[in-house]
Amino acid sequence: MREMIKMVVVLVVLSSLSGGVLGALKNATEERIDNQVLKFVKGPAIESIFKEADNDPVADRFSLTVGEQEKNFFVAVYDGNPKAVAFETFASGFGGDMGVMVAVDVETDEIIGVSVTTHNETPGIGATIETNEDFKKQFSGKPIIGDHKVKDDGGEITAMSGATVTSRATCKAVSRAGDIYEQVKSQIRDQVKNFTG
Amino acid sequence: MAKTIGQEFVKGLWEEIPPFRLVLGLCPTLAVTKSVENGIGMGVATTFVLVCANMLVSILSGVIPSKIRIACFIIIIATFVTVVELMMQAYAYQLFLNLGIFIPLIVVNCIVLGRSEAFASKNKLVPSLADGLGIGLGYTLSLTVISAVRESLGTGKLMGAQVFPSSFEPFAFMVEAPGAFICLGLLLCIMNIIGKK
Amino acid sequence: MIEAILFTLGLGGVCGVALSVASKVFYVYEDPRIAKVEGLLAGANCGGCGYAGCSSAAVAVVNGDAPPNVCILVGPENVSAIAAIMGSEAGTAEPLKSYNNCQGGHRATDRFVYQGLNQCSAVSALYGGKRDCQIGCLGFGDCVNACKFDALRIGPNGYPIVDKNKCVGCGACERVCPKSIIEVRTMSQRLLHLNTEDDALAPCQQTCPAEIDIPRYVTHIREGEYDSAVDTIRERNPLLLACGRVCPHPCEEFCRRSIEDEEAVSINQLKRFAADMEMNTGKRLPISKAPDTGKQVAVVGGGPAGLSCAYFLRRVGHNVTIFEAMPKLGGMLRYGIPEYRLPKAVLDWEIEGILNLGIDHHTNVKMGLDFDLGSLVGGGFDAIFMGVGAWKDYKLKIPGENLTGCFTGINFLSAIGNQEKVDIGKRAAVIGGGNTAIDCVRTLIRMGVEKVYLVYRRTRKEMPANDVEIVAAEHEGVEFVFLAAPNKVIEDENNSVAGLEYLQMELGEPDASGRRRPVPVEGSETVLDVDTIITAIGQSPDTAFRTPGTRMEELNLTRWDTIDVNPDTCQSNVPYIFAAGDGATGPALVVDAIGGGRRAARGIDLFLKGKPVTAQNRALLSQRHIPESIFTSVPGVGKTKRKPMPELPVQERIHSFIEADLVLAEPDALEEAGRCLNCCRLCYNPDNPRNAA
Amino acid sequence: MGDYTVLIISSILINNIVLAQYLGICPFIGTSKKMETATGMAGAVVFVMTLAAIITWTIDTYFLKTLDIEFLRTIAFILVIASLVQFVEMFLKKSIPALYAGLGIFLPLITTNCAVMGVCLINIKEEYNFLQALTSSISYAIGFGLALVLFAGVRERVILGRVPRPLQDTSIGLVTAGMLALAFIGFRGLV
Repeated sequence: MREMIKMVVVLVVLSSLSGGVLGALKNATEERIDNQVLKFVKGPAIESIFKEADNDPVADRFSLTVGEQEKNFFVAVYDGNPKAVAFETFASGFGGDMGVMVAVDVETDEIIGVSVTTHNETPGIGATIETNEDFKKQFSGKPIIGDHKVKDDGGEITAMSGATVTSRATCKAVSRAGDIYEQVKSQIRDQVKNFTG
Repeated sequence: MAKTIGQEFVKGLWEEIPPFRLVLGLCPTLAVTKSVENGIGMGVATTFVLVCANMLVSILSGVIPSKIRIACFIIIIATFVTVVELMMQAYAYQLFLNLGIFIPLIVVNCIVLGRSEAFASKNKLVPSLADGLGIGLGYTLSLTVISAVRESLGTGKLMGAQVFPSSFEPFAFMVEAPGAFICLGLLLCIMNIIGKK
Repeated sequence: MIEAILFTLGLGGVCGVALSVASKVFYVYEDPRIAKVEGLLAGANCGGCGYAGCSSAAVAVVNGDAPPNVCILVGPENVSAIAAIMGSEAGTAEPLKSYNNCQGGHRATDRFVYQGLNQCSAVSALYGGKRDCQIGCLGFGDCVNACKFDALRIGPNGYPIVDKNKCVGCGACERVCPKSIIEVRTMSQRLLHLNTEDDALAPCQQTCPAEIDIPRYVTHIREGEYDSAVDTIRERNPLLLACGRVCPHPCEEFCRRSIEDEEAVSINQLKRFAADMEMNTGKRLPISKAPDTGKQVAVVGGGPAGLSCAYFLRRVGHNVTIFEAMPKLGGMLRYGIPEYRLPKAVLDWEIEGILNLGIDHHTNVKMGLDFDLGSLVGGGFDAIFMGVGAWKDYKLKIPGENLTGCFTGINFLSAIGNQEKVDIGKRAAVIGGGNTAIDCVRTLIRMGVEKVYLVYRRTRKEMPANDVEIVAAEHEGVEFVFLAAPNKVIEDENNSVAGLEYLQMELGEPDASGRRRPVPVEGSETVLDVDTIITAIGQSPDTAFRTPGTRMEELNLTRWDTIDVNPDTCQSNVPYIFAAGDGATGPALVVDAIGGGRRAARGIDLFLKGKPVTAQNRALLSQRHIPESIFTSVPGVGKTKRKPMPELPVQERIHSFIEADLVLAEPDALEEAGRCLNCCRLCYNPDNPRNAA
Repeated sequence: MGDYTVLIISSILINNIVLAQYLGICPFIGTSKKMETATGMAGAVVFVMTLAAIITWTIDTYFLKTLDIEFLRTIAFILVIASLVQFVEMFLKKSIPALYAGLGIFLPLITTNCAVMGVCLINIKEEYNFLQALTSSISYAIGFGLALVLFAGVRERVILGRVPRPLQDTSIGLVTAGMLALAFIGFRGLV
């Protein structure tokens, strides 16, 4: 019995020590890891929109609670003037959820650019959205708030040939972005001021 | 036990070099050796875990009851694996993505557990360190060699530089699973020929 | 961070508690060495050793199936530590050596022409190989290829030859051999191995109750390797000098040479020749033994069964103490067999050799009087072997049996053997037809008795005594009175014997044993004029050892008062008591007792190691022959003369107790050994190689 | 339902755990020398993998994710798997000795079988729900068993061939496995 107790104690002490050490390490590296994750996962999408930004939008970010979710907003500074944010929304594509990064000019509420972060679309058809700049450019300059639709559904966006579902999903995601933006617009404007390149 | 620290270190590089002499740790060996970069990364990660686990085990070997020693070793190893996982996420995210689930799987790599049990639990700190370092570097070396063979034959490139003339048609299958098995089998055969006295 | 600590704490706790509780709840007994060995293995469960994880490998090591260096991860210190754990038990710490069992080579016929791969494993996949023999060597040398130490080569006869100096006992050859030709065993494993259906056994070896490898030692003798011959015999029989003299050699009855030739190979004489060679050099050959196990075994009775059991137990590493009721060890060999058949000096020399292995003995202590079961168990003995023999003579149950001048066979012989003065007269009658009776008459002749009768109620044909002995007795002038049933002993005025009245008998219908039952003839009373009568009509064990109040009382006896044991393991109904020899079987041959002692040693060894005490798998036991090995004709064998056994001339021998039978001279022995066909199950060496079978 | 068929086929054949995902190779090489051992091991793996996947999925979903300590996944999974294996081993040894003799002796080998841990991690990574996780782990285990049994069959024949000495044993084993993997590539067109 003594031996058993000793065994359990050693096991418990060791495992909780390990938990403590790892917890501490996790705390210490959490921020950097988040940065890394965002940089590698969202980074390429953000960079493709904010090509001319002065700052590193991945590092300069803030988060807000939208509905029940925490959402990251990436701030882009142009000429020392924080004027745009980008954030991610999701919509169901052909192969599951598709992530779309939407960048908005906070002063004019117009879309600056749209890019895809994660998707699971059919290679060669829907997946061409990664590189199809012509399709994505259609959103630039449009007001963020409001419904975005492809032409078949009575909207203004020309769908990618053969990839209507993917195109629709993109529109849907952008529309959702509009909803979110509308909800937290004032908070975004407050927060953005803190970033001055 | 007449071995000096130097010998403990060197044996891992030739006499007991895994996975050739010690036929262990095959899964990561096969899985991550598609490119030299990944091979080295995996090797270094394993070395780190090996060295740390060896050191800690040799320090704690007096305290751990023998019946649950395996469980304790597993906790120690898992802790260090998690450390590697976190650090890699923080500082080498691309590698983290490439190696994928094989990082957490270092914990079930028999080499690590085997060295803890077979060597570190019975030896002092310094020899354990030398042993861990030796075996770890040996493993890294093997992984590098295997991945160099596979990458150069499979893609015609090595670390991004073209090693074969462009007229060379890469054996695409070398970077696939069958190539991994066959390549390792043949390298093992070569080692057997060299090792035969 | 707090969550992390709490979670791991909880997880560790749950796992630890669950496993601790499970280890109690689901506790199953295991050999404690398994845990010890497992503790020394790497615990990585990598499977690199080919076993399913470290605990399987540990089980394999403890069972002797895997060498201590099985783990590919651990270093030499652990290997030697494992070897040390195993070394405390007979088994792996002894050097494992490879042995080739098949002497056959190309002697067996081929059933078909094989042109496939030159590999044993390949040919054995095809109907078990092309050879006619189901067990024999296939001869392609897979074992040679498997050996990493160059210890094997294919000899000129096409079967593998082991270089014992190079063999490390790794077992690689045994694993690749599709037959069981190559066996890697420790000495202990070989010593305690019983003949099995799969062994390469000649008919003689199948017959020998002690299972001696006869063809092997005869081959040794033929090649002049007398020491090896002695070693081979000693693997099965520690009493080779005694057996070489007194054994009625049942083996010779199944000698294949005797099927075609007039007489069998003189196997027993060859054994005696080899044994005498050793004794006459005066130097004892070393007898190897396994490391001590620390277990204690008491052997009660220092006769052939007890000596044999003690010898084998000692060689496999157990500590043995012999308790003997008589003043000296040897049992019936000393007290039942007269000096002229087995000189005491020879017996002393042989017993001394056995005791030299490190066996303690106490004489003049009788179980039930001087000690009992309680004192043995209290004395720290882990198992007890009962080799009490059969020392109680049967009574005739006729009037006058207790008069002065009446003796019983074993009492008489043991008194003589003990060099006591026995008051005998001038004319003597010995009643009985067994070896004891013959020993009595031949002893009486040598004691100067003028007229010696042997009274037997059947005819000479039914006499159970050895034929050689009967012939020798006839030569020495004994008068045989057959078909005579003693009726009463006639008494004179001094309460002494004045004569023996017997009824004439005639043979009636055969009884259950197949012998014709003697029926008395009415009114045929005849009186033999004798003054000494010895009744030697059989014996049973003396059961005085069953002291009341001990567990001995629970010991089951048969209706003949012998100890009831499982004949395969010699274990009695009391698990730690084993028995063999006359005390378990009733009066039988010395060589039966020796074989029984070895079987008991095997049973005791299993018992002491905590393994199930069961019969060996596919063991032949109780002289069951392998049917296919018993031939009716042996082509290619011509007639050769057996070398006669030299003996003292009758006139010389009847006046003294000097040994009557002499040993073969060396050239004769070599020639006699040359008569051996070196048989195996199917193969043999014919005289004329062209007629090879 | 169609999704599950696809999941099953891809887990068993296309993404075969050993031959395409490089997991569980040590026991794959170690226990494939004899058919008997291979079938025993295959059975044990199906059993443990399913059990482990259920438990680790539950722990991940209800503890790690809710407490936001997913970084402890490695340590939690390995501890759970190791304890589970040991527990099952003791349980079988005591309660169902017959099954223990057949499967149980292979259990310890599974502790360090990266296939088990690997499948648990894949289930989490692919964000399967409970039923999907269960299906995939059973299918992966069957895939492991299939590969192991096929491989053992081939290896039993290989010993009859004349293999050059340096190539013998593990070396030729790996090359054989390579051929088998090549054959499995053929399944890729299935889904």
